[in-house]
Amino acid sequence: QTCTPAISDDHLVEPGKLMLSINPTNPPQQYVDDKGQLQGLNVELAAEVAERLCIQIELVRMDFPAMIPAMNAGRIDGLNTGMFWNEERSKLMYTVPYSQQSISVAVLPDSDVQMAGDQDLLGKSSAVEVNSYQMAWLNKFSETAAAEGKSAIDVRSFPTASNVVAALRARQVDNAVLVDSVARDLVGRGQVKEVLSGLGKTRATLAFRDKAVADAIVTALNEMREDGSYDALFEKFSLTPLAQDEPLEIAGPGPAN
Amino acid sequence: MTIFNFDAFVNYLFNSFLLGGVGVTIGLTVAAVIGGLCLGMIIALMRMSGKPLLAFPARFYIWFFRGTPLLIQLVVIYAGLPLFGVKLSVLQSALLGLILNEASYMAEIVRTGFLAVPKGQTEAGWSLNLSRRTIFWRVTLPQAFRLMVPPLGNSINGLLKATSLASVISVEEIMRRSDLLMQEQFQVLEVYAAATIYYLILTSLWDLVQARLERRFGRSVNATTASTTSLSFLRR
Amino acid sequence: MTIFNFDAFVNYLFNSFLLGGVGVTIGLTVAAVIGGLCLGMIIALMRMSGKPLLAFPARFYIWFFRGTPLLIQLVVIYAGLPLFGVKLSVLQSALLGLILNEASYMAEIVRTGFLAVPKGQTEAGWSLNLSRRTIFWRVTLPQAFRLMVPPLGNSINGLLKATSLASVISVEEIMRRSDLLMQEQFQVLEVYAAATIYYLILTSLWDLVQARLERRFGRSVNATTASTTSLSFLRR
Amino acid sequence: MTNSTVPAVKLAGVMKRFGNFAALSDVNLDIAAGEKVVICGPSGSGKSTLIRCINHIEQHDGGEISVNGIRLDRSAASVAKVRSVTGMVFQNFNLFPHMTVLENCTLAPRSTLKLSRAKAEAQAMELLSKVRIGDQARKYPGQLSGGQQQRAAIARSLCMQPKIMLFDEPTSALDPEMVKEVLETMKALAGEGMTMICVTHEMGFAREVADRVVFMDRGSIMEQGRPDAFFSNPHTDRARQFLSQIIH
Amino acid sequence: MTNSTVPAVKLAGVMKRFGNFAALSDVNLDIAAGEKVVICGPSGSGKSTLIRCINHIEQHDGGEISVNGIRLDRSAASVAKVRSVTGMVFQNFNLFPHMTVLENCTLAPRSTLKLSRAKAEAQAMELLSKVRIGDQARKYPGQLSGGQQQRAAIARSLCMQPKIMLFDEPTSALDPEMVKEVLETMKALAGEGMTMICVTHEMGFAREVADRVVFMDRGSIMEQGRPDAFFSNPHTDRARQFLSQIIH
Ligand SMILES: Nc1ncnc2c1ncn2[C@@H]1O[C@H](COP(=O)(O)OP(=O)(O)OP(=O)(O)O)[C@@H](O)[C@H]1O
Ligand SMILES: Nc1ncnc2c1ncn2[C@@H]1O[C@H](COP(=O)(O)OP(=O)(O)OP(=O)(O)O)[C@@H](O)[C@H]1O
Ligand SMILES: [Mg+2]
Ligand SMILES: [Mg+2]
Repeated sequence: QTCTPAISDDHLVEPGKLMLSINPTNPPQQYVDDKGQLQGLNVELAAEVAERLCIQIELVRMDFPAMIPAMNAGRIDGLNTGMFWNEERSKLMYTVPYSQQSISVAVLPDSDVQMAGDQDLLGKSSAVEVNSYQMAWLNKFSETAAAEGKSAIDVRSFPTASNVVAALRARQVDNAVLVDSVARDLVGRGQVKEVLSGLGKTRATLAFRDKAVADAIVTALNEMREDGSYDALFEKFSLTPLAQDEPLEIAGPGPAN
Repeated sequence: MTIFNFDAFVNYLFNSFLLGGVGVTIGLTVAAVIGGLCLGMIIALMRMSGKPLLAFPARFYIWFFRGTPLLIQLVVIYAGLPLFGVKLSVLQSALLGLILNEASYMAEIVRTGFLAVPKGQTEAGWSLNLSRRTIFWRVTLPQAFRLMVPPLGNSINGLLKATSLASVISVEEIMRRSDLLMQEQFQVLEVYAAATIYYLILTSLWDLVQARLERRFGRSVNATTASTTSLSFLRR
Repeated sequence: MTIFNFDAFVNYLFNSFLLGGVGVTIGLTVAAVIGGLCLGMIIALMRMSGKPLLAFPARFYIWFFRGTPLLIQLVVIYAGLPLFGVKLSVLQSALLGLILNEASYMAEIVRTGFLAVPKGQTEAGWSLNLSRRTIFWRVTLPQAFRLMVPPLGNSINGLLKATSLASVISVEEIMRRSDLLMQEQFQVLEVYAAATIYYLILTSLWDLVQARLERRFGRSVNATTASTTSLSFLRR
Repeated sequence: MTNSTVPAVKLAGVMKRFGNFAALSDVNLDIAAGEKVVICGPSGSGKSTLIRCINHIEQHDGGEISVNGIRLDRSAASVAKVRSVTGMVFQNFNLFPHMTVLENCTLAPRSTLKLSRAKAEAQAMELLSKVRIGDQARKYPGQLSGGQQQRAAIARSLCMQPKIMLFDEPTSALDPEMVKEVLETMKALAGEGMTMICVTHEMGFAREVADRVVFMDRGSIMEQGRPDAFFSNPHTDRARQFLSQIIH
Repeated sequence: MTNSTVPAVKLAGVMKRFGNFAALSDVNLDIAAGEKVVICGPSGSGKSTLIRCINHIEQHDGGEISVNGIRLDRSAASVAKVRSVTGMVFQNFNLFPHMTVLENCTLAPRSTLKLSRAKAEAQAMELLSKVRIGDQARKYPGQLSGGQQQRAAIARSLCMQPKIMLFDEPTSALDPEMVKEVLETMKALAGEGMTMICVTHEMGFAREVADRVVFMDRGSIMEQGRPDAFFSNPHTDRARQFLSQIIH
C-alpha cells in the first residue's frame, strides 16, 4: 500500500480499521443480495470513503438496539445504518448528515384510495417499520392530531420493511408508511402504489464516537461532492443527496465531555 | 459518557408506556399458558390413546408446531391466512399463534407427567365404579400434575420472553416497548435494566406460584417419596 | 400478484447464504445444549446438595438467568462486559450467553430427573464400595437421564429457534438470514417457507436422536414400567 | 352349589389372552352368594387375571361371565352394574396418594352414588372405625403403615356397599406383623355373610374362613375342594408340589 | 464370644437419631467371625438402622462401631475399608435397572477393585451359577422374577468378596414360592462359614441357620439367645407378644 491512513490508530477501536455498524434491512440504502453480500448506497459510500481515507472499513452487521452499547463498549467506531438525524442524537455522538429522506404513503396497487394530504392518514391504520424515522414522525403527527381533538392514527409497527409489506398485502392495515426510497423501489416492482410523498423531510446521518474520525469522513465526503461522485452515487440508487446549499459537516454539538 | 445513568433507569422503571407493556406480556403469557395447557392436554391424550387415528395427528401436530419457529407461525397466521380469506386481528393472531405453539410443548410435558402415574390408580378408580371423567380429573390428573410443575416453570419462563416475538405482528410488549423507548436517548442499558427488573418480578411471582403448587400437589406424596428418592449420592 | 411463488421458494431453499445460516444455527444449538447441560448439571447438583452455601447460589443463578431475557443477556455480555475490561468476540459472546441462559433451564430439567431416581440405588452403590464418581456417572445419571430426555427435547427445539436472538449481536443464523434475504424481493412467505423446511429437518433429526435415547435409556426400565404405568384411563 | 338363588359369580368357558399368550383358558366357576372362595396357585397361573376379569378390569376374550345375574357383555351399562356390586382390594392398596383416607373413602360414594358430603363422610367414618383406623381418617396414605393402608383400602371398597368382595393378595406386600391385622379385618367381614373371592397364600386364613379352595395352574383351574381336604390330600401332583413349596 | 480373634462386628453404646427421634439408643453387640446372627423385632424397632449403620449407609451419632477391627471414624478411608469387607442385600434388591445382571455384578469389581473385564466377568459368572441364575446373566433385572432378582443381588455383593454379609429382610418383598429359593441360597452361603447378619422374620431360617437371635424393640436390643431358647422361651413380655403376632 502506498498511501498513509488519514486516521491514526489511537482514534480507532481496532488498529488500522474503521468499524461501522450496519443493519442491512433497508433497501436500497442497505440490504443483502441473495448471496448474503452487503449492497446499497451506504455500502458503496463506505467503500468510496475507505479508498479516499486509505483505511479499511469493516461493516459490522447487527440489530439496532445493540449499536449504541457496542459503540460505548468500544466495539465499533460509528454507525452507518441510515439513521435519521435529530437534536438528541447529535448530543450523543458526532453526527454527519449526508442525505435527505422523506416519507411516502403506499397502498395496494388495486386500491382506489386517494390522499390529498397527511390529514387523510387520520383515523386509518398504518404499518410502519419499528425504530424508524417514519414511525417517530407518524406517532408525533398522530399525537398532535389527537390533542387537537381529531382522530388518531392506528400505528402498527413491524421489525422490517418486509413485514410491513406483508401486513399491507394481507390487508391487515389500510396503508404502509415507508421511507421514500423503499416506497419507490416497491412501486418499481409493482407491489404498491404511492398515494402520498414528500412528508416529514429529514436528513439521514452517519454517527461516530471520535471527532477525528468524523472530521476525516467530512473531508472525504466533501471531496466526493467536489468531484461529483457524491451526486452520482445518489443518482445510481435514486436517492436524494443533501441540497447544494447544505454543508456536509458535523451537525450539532457532539458528546458533552 | 456515563456508563450507567441511574436516574434514567429509575425513570424508565416507572414509565407508564413500559408498564403497559408489562400488562401485554402478562396477558399474552397467561392466555398462552392456559390455552396451551388445555390444547396440549388434549393432544397428549390423543398421542397416548394407543389409537393410531388419534395418535398420528397428535404426533404430527407436535412435530410441526414444535419444529417451526413461533415467529414464522405468527407471520403466517397474521399475514398469510388473510390471503385465504381468514383475517384475524393482531391480538387474535398473537393468541392463536402462541397457543398453537405452546400446546406442542405442553403436550410433551403433560405426557411425561401422565407416564409417571401408576396404572393401579386407574384400576382402583374402575373398581370403585368411578366415571372416566372422575378418574381423569380427580385421580390421575392431580398426580400427573406434580411432575408437570417444574417443566411448566421452564415453559412459563420461556414464554414470558417468547411473547416478544409477537412484535413481528406489531404487538408491543415489554421488549418491543423497551426498543422504542431507547430510540430517544439511546440509554440502552438503562432501559434494559428496567425491563430486566420487570421480568424478574414476573418470574419471581411465578416462583411463588410454583412453590405453592409443588407443596399442594407434592403434599401427600412427599411423605413417602422424600424418603425413597433423594440426591444423597452427593454425600458419602 | 401471486400468493405463493413456488419457484422463488425452491430458489431460497437451495440458497447458499441461507444454508450457511443452518450451519450457524446447528453450531450454536449444539454448543449451547452441551455447555448448558454440563453447567446446568453442576448447578442442579449444587441446588440439591442440601448445603445452603452451595444451594443458595444455585437457586439465585436459576432465578436470575431463567428470569431475564436472553436478548438482554447477550447485549450485556457483548456490550456491557467490555466496560469492565472483558472483551469477548461476537461468537464467544453468543456462546457464553446461550450457555449461561440454557444452563438455568437445564438445571431444572436435571433436578427433575434426579428426583425420580430412588435413594436405594445410591445406597446400593455405597454398599458396593463404589466411588462417589462412579455412583454418579454409572448409576444415578443414566437413570435420571431417562426422564430428562422429553424435556430436553422441548429445550432443544426451543433453542433451535432461540439462537435467532443472537442476531442482536450480529450472529446471522437461519432466521436472521431469512429476514435479510426477504428485503430484496419482499417474498416473505416464500423465504419463511424455506426456513421452515430447514427447521423441520433439524427437529426431525433431533426426534430421531430422541427416539434412540428413549430406547437406549428406557431399554431395561420399560420391561417393568411399561406394565405398571399407563394411560389406560382412556378406555373404560 | 347349595344355594338356589342366582349365583354371585358365574364363569363359563372364560378365555383371556395377552397377545399370543393364554392367561386363562376355559375357566368354569360358580360361586354362590355368601360363599368364601380362596384362589391359590403358582405365580403366573392366572389368579389375578381371573379376579380382574370378574371386575372387568381385564376384558375376557371368550366365554361368559355373569355377576349377580348381570352378564358382562362389553356394554358400559353392564360394566357399571357389575362394578356397582363388586369391590376390589389390590396387593398394593392403590389408595389415592393425594387424598386423605377420608377423601379416598368418600370420592366414589359422592361422585358415583351422588351421596351428600355429610352422608358420605358419616358412612366412611363408620366403616373406618369398623376396620379400626377411625383415628387415621384425616391422614394421607403415605403417613400410614402398610397394614393401615390396606385396611383403608378395604374400607374404601366397603363404602360402595358391594355384595361381592374381590381380594388380590391383600397381605403379600405387608410386613409380617401387619398381615395379622388385615386378616382379622377380612375374617370379620366374612363373618357378616359377604361373598368373598380372595387370592392369597395365607393358608391359615384359608383353613379358617374359606368354604372352598380353588387351585389354578397355567390359566386353568386344576382342582378345588374344601380347605381341609385340599391341604391334607391334594389330588394333583402340581398342587402337591406347590403346597410343599409354600409351607416351609 | 467364643472366638479369640478380632470380632467381625463390635458395637459399643451406639446411638442414632433422626431429628429428635432416637432410632438406636445404646446398642451393644459383638459378633464373632463366622457367626450367623438373625435380628428380629417389630416394625420401626431400628433393625434396618442397625445394620445400615454397620455399613455406614447411616452414620451413627454416638458410640463406637468397629468392623473387622476397623473403627468407623467418619473418615473416607475407614468407610471405604469397612465397605470393602461387608456386603449388603436390600429388601428391594436395588439392582441397577439399566444394566444387565452381569453388568450389575461386574461394575464394582471393575471400577473399585480394578479387575479386568474378563476376570470380573469370569468371577461373576461363577457366582451367578452358584446362586443358580447363570443363564440369566445377560438379562435386565426387570425381566427377572423377584426371587431371581434377589439372588442376582446376592451374587453382586459376593463379587466384592466380602467377609461379612448384611441382609435386610431379603425375602419380604418376594412371592411365597420365591422365598424358598432365596433362603436356600442364603443357607448355602452360611454353610461356607461367612459371617452373616440378617434381619428377617423367617423363623424357619432362623432356627435352622442362626447361631443367635437378637430381638430389638424401640431402638434397643431387648434380649438375645440361641434360636431354640428364644423361640420356645422368650424372657421378655415384648418378645413373647411379638412372637405370637408373627406366627399365625
Ligand atoms: N397386561 C399383561 N400383558 C401381558 N401379559 C400379562 C399381562 N398381565 C398378565 N400377563 C401374563 O399373564 C399370566 C398370568 O398373570 P397373572 O397376573 O394373572 O398371574 P398370577 O397368578 O396373579 O401371578 P402372581 O402370583 O405372580 O400374581 C402371566 O404369565 C403374566 O405374565
Ligand atoms: N431417614 C429417616 N428419617 C427419619 N426417621 C427415620 C429414617 N429412617 C428410619 N427412621 C425411623 O427410625 C425408626 C427405625 O427405623 P428402621 O427402619 O430401622 O426400623 P425397622 O426395625 O427396620 O422397621 P421395619 O421392620 O419396618 O423395616 C422408625 O421409627 C423410622 O420411622
Ligand atoms: Mg397376581
Ligand atoms: Mg427395616
